[in-house]
Amino acid sequence: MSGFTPLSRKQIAARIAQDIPEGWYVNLGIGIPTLIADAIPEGREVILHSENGILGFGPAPDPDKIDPWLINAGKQHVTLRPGGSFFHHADSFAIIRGGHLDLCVLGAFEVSANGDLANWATSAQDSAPAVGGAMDLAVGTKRVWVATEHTTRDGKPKLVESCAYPLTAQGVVGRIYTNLAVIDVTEGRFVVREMVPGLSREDLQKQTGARLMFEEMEYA
Amino acid sequence: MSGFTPLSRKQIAARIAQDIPEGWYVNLGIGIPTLIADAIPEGREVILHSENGILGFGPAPDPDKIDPWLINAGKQHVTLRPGGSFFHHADSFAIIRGGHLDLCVLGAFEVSANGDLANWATSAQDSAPAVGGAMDLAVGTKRVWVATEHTTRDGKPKLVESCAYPLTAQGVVGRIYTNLAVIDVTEGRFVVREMVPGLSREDLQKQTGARLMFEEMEYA
Amino acid sequence: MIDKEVRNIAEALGDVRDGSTIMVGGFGSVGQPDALIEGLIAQGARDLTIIANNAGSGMTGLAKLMAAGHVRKIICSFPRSAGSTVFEELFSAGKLELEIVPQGTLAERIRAAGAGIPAFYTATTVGTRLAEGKETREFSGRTYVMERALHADVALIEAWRTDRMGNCIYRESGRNFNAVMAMAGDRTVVQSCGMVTLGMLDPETVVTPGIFVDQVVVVPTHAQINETAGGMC
Amino acid sequence: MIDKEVRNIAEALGDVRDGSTIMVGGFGSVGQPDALIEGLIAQGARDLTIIANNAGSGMTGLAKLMAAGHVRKIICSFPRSAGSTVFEELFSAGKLELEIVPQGTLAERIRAAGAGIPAFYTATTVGTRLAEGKETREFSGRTYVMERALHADVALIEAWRTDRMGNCIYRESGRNFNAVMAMAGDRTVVQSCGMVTLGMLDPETVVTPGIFVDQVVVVPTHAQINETAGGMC
Repeated sequence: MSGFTPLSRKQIAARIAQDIPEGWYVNLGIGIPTLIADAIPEGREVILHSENGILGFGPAPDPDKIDPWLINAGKQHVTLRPGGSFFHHADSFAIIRGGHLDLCVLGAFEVSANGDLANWATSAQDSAPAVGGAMDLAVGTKRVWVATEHTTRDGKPKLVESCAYPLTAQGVVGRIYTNLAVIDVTEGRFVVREMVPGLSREDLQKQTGARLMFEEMEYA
Repeated sequence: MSGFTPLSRKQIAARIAQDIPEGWYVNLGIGIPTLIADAIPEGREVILHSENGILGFGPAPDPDKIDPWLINAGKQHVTLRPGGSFFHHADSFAIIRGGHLDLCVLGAFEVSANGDLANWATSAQDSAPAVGGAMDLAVGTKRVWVATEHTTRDGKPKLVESCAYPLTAQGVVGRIYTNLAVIDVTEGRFVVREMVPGLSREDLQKQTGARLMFEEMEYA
Repeated sequence: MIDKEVRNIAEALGDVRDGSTIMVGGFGSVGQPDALIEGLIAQGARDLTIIANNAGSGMTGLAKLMAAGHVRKIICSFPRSAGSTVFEELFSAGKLELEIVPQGTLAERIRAAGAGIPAFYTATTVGTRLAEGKETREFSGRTYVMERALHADVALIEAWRTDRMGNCIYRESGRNFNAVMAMAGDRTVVQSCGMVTLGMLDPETVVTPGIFVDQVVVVPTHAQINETAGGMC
Repeated sequence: MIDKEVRNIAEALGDVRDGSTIMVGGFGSVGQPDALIEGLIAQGARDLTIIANNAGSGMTGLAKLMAAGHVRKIICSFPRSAGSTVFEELFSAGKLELEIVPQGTLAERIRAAGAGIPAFYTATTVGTRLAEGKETREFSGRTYVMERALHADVALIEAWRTDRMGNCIYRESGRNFNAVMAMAGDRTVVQSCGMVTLGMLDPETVVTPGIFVDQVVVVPTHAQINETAGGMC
């Protein structure tokens, strides 16, 4: 393994931002997905949804312009863009669960080759994990993309044959953006679309817990 | 049958208005119930609900001040009182079906001694009757009162042992105000609370299709 | 730049297919998207299922659509009313299917579709002929009827003001079924009384966020509106 | 004259009974009715079931209520978060029951209670351990879980402005669970940042009509609010 540079978290976010077209309504989870907001190209109108009742929120305010009533689901102070709106929690999740969001981008502990997502409970023994809106987003949104490091800190694969962590939802993930590759989940298989320059297919496979398909790569 | 004067429709409405305390949220059906709005004593705040998304509507506007967007469920032009509000149909029926209205007053073809209400379909053969919000109101409101003539135009009883017309709801009517009497529906019986002066118990019974109880009359 | 405004109704409704399910907002004449209904007649799709509160009256709007033979079935709470002669003739001639739904159940079934709920239980209709053939179930000792979500291929909506992102506000009792149906259409087309600059709608007062709206056609109303009640359209 | 304002919190919460189910609005600290929670602690009712989005953090609010031993069970979507030490200690000591509910299911179960719906179906949790023991059912080939309505004896709500009839508006993301819980309490008590004269709230913008509200206590906020964002409370 040499000759390649994994993407930083910010670079993963920027890579994802490239693929979000103008006009999409998008919910961004905590972690890398949050960074996507600032990476959307200037002038491209993408409308961000927050579980706590906002459509069209914008970046953090200047410190002297913080409005305590205006936070996103990550409890960060945000602003509202022109064309934004507020609504209550049942309406907010009607938007999510009714299939109205074009996309949510979520973090993951594990994703399986059939698109199962595990991103809420850190172990089967954990009896008080915080689910928040993760299951609603995973099940309700038109497209679920995952943004994650390719492996855990101790090098274990996060892309696996079958999830060991408790599931968030079954068969929902459509695409995975890691620090090493862009991988589609198609018909129960991981199909590699893109890799960081200099990384070999063998190296990527070694860091992945399920068989990778390379036939349909867009960039060699 | 002599020596008494049946109440007019307006008088029935006025009699009912007397019994609606300040602060109640009330939905008034079409017919006699509609007349109640104008009979509520000046200064007593009763808040009227309309199925099409209004709380706090007021009387008809002057003809030169009609606002075409402001109608009640009876399609009449109305006004809005201070403290009123607008909402959509699902929220409007959440108010009805969630048990938030203190009272609805409805017309009836028939009411049975166990409180069944028939007020929507004019016959079992009618295959296209208009139900509107009648079933929702009858089932969802805290109290259902009926305002009606005591008999049909051809003198048939409307208060009966068991409804022949298709039901609107089962066991929901709490009180009936007719042109002859005020009658509670209590434990499967019609209990007369009040009669127009000069009407005998026998005469009232003759015009009623189920046994009347008189033991608990408030006024002889 | 997001811009959901289309120049004319033909553009908005051009691809409505035969056999579609169409929701039509409004209650009585208030909030009814008349111009879109006219556009649907002109567009010519047939075999339609219409979901609306009533079945039309007079010879315009829904009545005209039905008279022109475009409607196979109507799902509504208030089929027969003053002036519903077109409906009555077609229905009694067996040329129109009818599903009568209590108004609250109708609104809730539409909302359910918009909110991702395939079915729910309600006490409305229990023990009546409208519950015949429907599944019932007890919860906490009370009987309820199961009702299914009502989706539409296209929802036709009237709004008072919109912006280019499709955010809508309504006017007084014009909100009615419009704000609920906007959630339940695979495609939602808005007949707007007026377009405003983005940012002019107070974000606290937007009733239908643009996420529910696909296309907006501006059709200024000609109704007389009292100026003290909010100005002319 | 209708006047739902009460002079102090003790009057509003005086009759909360042991064993009650209490909803507490807010998301994070935004829209959380802090003064009412303090009032509930002072009032002393025990054996409470709390329905809220989270299980408190730090040593104030819900955490303080739990630390004082007043809570038997908590129903929430986000129990463990930064600073939720009180919850964690009580829970791991077996002194607190927990029901984890996905945030959307939580909001919808609360709305269902307010709308007279005893149960509904949702795709959320299907195939996960949160669906264990729950009834599932297929509609149109997809599996859904049945969820029951969540009622409360008392709902504690924060609003931005209210009038004497109990009409409420919220501020920005402060609307969150407040507007939904207001519908689901047998009694709804509002902590209002400010009372306005009847008629001052635009009827088009009222979010919680007064019909859902029983009592209002005015508690001006001391939060710093940027004047350009709407003025001081």
